[in-house]
Amino acid sequence: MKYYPSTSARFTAGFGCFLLALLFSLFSLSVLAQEEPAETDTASLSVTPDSIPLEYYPLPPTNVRVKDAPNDAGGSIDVQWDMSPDDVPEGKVKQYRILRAELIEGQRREFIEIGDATAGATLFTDGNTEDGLDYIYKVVAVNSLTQNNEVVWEAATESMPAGPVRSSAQWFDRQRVNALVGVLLLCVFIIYFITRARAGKELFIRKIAGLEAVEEAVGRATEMGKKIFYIPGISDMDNMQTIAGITILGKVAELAAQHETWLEVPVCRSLVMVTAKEVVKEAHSKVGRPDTFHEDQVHYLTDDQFGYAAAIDGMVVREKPATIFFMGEFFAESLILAETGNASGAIQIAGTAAPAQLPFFIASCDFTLIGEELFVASAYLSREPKLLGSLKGQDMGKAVILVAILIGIILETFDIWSFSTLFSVID
Amino acid sequence: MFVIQYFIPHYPFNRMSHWFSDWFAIILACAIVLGALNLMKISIQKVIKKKPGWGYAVVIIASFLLITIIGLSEGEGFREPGTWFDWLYVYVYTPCSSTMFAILGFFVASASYRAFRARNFEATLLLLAAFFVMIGRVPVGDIISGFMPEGARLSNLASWIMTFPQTAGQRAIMIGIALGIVSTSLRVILGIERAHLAGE
Amino acid sequence: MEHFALWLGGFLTLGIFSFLYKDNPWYKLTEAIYVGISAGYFVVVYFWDNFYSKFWVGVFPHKRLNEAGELVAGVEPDYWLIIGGVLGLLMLMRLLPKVGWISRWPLAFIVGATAGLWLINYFASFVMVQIQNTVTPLFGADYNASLFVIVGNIVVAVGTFTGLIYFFFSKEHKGAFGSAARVGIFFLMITFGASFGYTVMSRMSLLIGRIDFLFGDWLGMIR
Amino acid sequence: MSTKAKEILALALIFAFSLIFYIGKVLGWGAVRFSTTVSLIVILLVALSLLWILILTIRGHLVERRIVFLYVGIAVALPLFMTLSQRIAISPEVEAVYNTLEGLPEGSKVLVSFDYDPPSAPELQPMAEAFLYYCFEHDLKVIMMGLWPQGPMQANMAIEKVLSDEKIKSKNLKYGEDYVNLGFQAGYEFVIQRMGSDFRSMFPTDYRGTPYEQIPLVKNVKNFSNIDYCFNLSSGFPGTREWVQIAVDRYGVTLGAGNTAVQAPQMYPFMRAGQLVGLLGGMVGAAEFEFLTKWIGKGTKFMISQSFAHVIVIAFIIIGNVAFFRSERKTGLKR
Repeated sequence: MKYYPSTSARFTAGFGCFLLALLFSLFSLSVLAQEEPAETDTASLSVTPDSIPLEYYPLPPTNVRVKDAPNDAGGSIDVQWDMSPDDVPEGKVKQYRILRAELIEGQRREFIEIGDATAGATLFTDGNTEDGLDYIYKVVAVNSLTQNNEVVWEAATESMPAGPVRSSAQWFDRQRVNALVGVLLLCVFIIYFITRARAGKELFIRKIAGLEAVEEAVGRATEMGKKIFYIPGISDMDNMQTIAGITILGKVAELAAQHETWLEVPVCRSLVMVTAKEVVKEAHSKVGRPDTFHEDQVHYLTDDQFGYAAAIDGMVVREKPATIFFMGEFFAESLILAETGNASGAIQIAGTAAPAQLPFFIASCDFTLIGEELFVASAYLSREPKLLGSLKGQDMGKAVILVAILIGIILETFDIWSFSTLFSVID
Repeated sequence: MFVIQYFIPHYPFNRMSHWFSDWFAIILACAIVLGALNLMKISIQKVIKKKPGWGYAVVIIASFLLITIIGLSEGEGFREPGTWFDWLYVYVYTPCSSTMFAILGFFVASASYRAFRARNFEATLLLLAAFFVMIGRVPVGDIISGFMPEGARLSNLASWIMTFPQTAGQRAIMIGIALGIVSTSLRVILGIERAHLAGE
Repeated sequence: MEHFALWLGGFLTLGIFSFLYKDNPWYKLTEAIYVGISAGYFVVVYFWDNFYSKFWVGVFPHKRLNEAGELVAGVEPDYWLIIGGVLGLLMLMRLLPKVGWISRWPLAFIVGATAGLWLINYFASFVMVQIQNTVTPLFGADYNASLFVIVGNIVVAVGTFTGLIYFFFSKEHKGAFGSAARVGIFFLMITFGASFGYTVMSRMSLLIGRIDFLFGDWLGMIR
Repeated sequence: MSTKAKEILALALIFAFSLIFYIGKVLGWGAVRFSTTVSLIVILLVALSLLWILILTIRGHLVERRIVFLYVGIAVALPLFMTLSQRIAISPEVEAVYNTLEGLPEGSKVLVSFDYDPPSAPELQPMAEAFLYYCFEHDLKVIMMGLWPQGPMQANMAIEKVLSDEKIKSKNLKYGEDYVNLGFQAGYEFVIQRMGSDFRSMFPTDYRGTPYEQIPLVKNVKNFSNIDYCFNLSSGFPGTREWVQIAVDRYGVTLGAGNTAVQAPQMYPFMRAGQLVGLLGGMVGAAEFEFLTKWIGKGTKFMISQSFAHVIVIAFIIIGNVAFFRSERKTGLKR
C-alpha cells in the first residue's frame, strides 16, 4: 500500500478548521435562504346544457386494425387505430372505448365494452379472449364533461368495425432468440473449459486477497481459543448468493474441524439452517472428525432481518469471537453486524454481491470479496479443475462482452449500424 | 425447464414458474416449523441448564408463544386492524425493527469517522465521491456552490457522478455478478457444484 | 391502552438505542422480546399466507358466491399444488432422525429450480440490456450531444470496460491489462463512494423518522 | 460517584423527562419550537464544540465512538424543533418522474405498488403521499397493491392523509372508481410475473374482500397492457429490481420508482437504460417531489435535519482524516 507523504500537521489542522467553519457558516446561510411557497389559484368550472350540441361530438378514430398479440401464450388480441382528428391537446376526445362482439357461426353478437384507453393512445391489448373464437372490434371516441367527479354529459362516436380476428398461442418467442444465443454461447464456453480442465490442463487463477486470508483467520481463532462465526447472509436458499455462501461454508468448516475450532453458524432461514447443518456435518466427516460435530453449531434465530441482526449483535458482544465471516446476500443489517464485529475486535472477512452493502464491508472488515469474487470462491478454495474450468469459461464470456462493447461503440458512434438492437429484449 | 419456459410462452410452460412459486411457498411454510423448533430447543436448553442469560431465554420463549398462539387462533384475518396480532405488530414489532433500522444512522457515522481515511488513491476517490454526493444531494450543497454557473453546482455534480461514473461501476459489477450467477447456476444444473447437497 | 402502547413503543425504542452506550440488561430484554416476537410473527405469516392460502385454499377452494348466488369462476381446485405439499412434508421428515436424509429432495428441487430461473432472468436483465445501453453513440444520436454528455458517455464506456477487466480471474493483472484493471478499481471505488453517500442519506432519514416518533408521537414535543 | 450510580441517575432523568413531557402532551401544552435566532445559536454551539473536538484530535486525543453517536443524535434531533426551511434544487431523476406523470392524460390508470414496511416509512411515506396527491389532483385513476405484507396498510395511511386535504376532499373521489387497494399478495416476484398474464388470478379480491370483477376501476384491467403507468415504492426485495426485470423487460411497462436512498444508486443503470423513467431517491427525493407536486409533507419538514446530519458526518470524516494524517506523521500507521 502506498501512503501519502506526510504533510505538516499544522497545515492539516488549519485546513480542517477552515473546512469545518466553512461548512457550518454555509449551513447557517442555507437555512436562512428561505423561499415563499407559491400560491395556487383555483380553476373555475363552466356549466353546460343538458342537450349536447352536435359540435361536441368528436370525429371517430379510423383505420382500426386487429391482430393476434405476438409472442404470447394466447388469450389476447392487439387492437390498433389511427387517432381521431379531434384528438389533440384540449381537444374533443377525452378517452377511447373499445367494444367487442363475438362472431359465432357467422352471426354477430352484441357489442360489449371491454376496456378503455386514454386520449392519445392508439393501441389496446384485449387480454380476455378465448383462443379460436372470432371477434369483431370497434373503437369509440368519447368526449365528456365531469364535475365533482360525476359525469355531466357524454358524446361518443364509433369507428367502423374491424375483424374478425382470433387469438392463438405461439410456440416460440422470437424476440428472445438473442438471449437464447447469448446463454447458449456462455454455456458452450463454460462446458468447453470444464472438459479441458478435466483433461488435465493447468488453469491459472489470480490471487484474491480475501480468500487467501481464510486459512489465516481460522488459524487465529484456533490460537486464541475462541469461536468463529459464519453468517451466510439473510436470503433463503432460492438465492444464488446464499448458495455460494454455503459452498464457502463447507471449506471453512473443514478448516475449522481440522483445527478443532468451534464454528458457529447462526442463520435466519430455516432452509438455510437445514442445508448448513448438512454441510458442516459433511465437512467434519470429510476431515475424519465426525465426532466433533455438534448439532447446535448451526442454529436458527428468526426470519426477521433486524431481529436477526439484534441477536447476532448480542452474541458478538458477549462471546467475542475471534473471526467472523459474512458470505451471502446482505441488506441494511450488514453495517450493524460489521461495525459491532469491528468494535469487538474480531477479524472479519466479508463477501457479497449486494453493491449497496459493499462500501461498508470494505470499511469495517479486514477483507472483502467484491461481487463476482463471491461466486469464484468455491473454485478458488477447492482448486478443483472442473470448477476452475467453469471460471475460465466465465472469463471468456466477459471477453466476448468486452469485444462486443468495443465494436458496438465504434459502430454506433460512426453511425454504421445500430448494433445495440442485437441485445434488445424489450419490444 | 425454467430456461425453456422463458422462450416458450405456450402452455404448459407458461404455468411452470407459477407452480414453482407455489411449491416454494409451501415448502417454506413447512420449513419454518423446523427453524422455530430449533430456536425453542436451544432456548429451552439454556433455561434447563441455567446457562448465563437464561432469563432472557425465558422471555424469548414467552414472547414467541404469545404471538404464535394469538396469530394462529385469530384465523385468516389475523392481519386486520384491531386484532391482537395487529396490536403486537404495531406496538412491539414495529418499534423494534424501526429502531434497529434507525440505529444504522449512528453506525454509519462512526464507521465513516473510523474507517474512511484517505489512505491511498482508491480510498481518496471513494471519499471524494461520497463527499460530493452527500453534500450535493442536500440543499446545503447548492448554497456553497451558488457562486458557480448553473452547470457546475454541487447538486449537478452529484447528479453527474451518479449518472455517469457511478453507473459505469454499477454496470461492471452487475454484469460480473450476472455472469457469476449464470456460471454458478450452470454448475449447479450440471451437478459440478454440489456442496449444498452435502452427503451425496 | 393507548397510553400503554405508546410507552411500550418508547421503552423498546430506547432499549435498543441503549445498546449504543453498551450492552446492558435493558437491551438484552428488548432483544429477547424482539427475537421471540419476530420469530413467532414469521411462523404465523408463513402459516396463513403460504400454507393456508396457497396450499389449503388452492386444493380445497372456498365456494365463493357472487351477489346473485352463482359460483364465481376460477375456483377449481389446483391439484398440482399437492406436489408442493408433498415436498413440504418431505422437508418435515427432518424431524425424524432416521429419514432425515429425504429432506434433501425438496432442497435439491429448490436449488435446481432457482438455478434455472435465475440463469435466464439475470442474463436478460443484467447482461443483455446493460450491454445494449453501454453500446451507445458517444456523440449522441445525431452528433448533437452536449460536451457534458459526451464526456459522460465516454466515462461510462471506459468505466464499464475497465471495471469488467478487474473481474477477470484467469489472467494475472500485469502490464497494460493490470493498469486497465486498476482504472477499473477506481471506478468501483467511485461507485462505492456514491453508494456510501446515499446510504448515509438513507440511514439519517430513518433515524430522523425514529426520533420524530420519540419526540413527536410519544412526547408530543413536535407538531 | 460510581459508574453504576451515574447510569441509574441517567435512567431516572430520562424517565422523568419523558413523563413530564408526556403529561404535558396529554394536558395539551403544544409543541416546542425554536425561533430562528435560537436555532442559529444552537447550530453555532454545535459547530464550536466540533471545532473543540478537532483541536483535541490534533492534540492527539481520539474521541470515542459514543461521542460520535451523541453528535449524530443531536444533529438529527435538534433541527426538528427549528423553524427554518431551505431552498430545494430539483434533480433530473425526480423531474423525470414528475414529467412522465404530467404527460398522462386524465383518466389514465396508474398502478402503485407499495413494497415496504414501517421501518422504511420515513423515506417512502412522503413520496407515497405526494404521488397520490398528484394523481388525485389530476384525475388519474390509482390502483394500489403491495408485494410486502405491510404495504397496503401504508397505502391506506397515505390515502387517508391525502384525502383529508381540502382540495382533494372537494373532488368527492370514490373508492372502487377512482382508486382501489388490491391488498397484499405473497409470492415475491412471481406475483409480478403472474400479473403479467392476469391480474385477477393474483388478486381475486381487493383488500376489503370485494371480488375483482365487481370493482368498476379494474374490471376491464386484464394485465399490464391496460396500465398506463406503474410506480413502485421499494425498500428492498422484492422491489424495483424485480419490477424492472419482469414488468418492464418482459411486459414492457412504463415504470417509475421511489426508492430508499440505499437502493437508489443501483437503480441508476436501469434509469440510464430507459428501463426506469425516473427515480425518487430517499427523503431528499421525496422532498424534491413534494416541492414539484406542491404537497408539503414530512419530506420537506425533515430536510433540515437531513442537511445537518450530513454536515455532521462530513465533519467527522474530516476530523477522522486529520487524526489519520497526524498519527501517521508521529507513529506511522495506527488504526
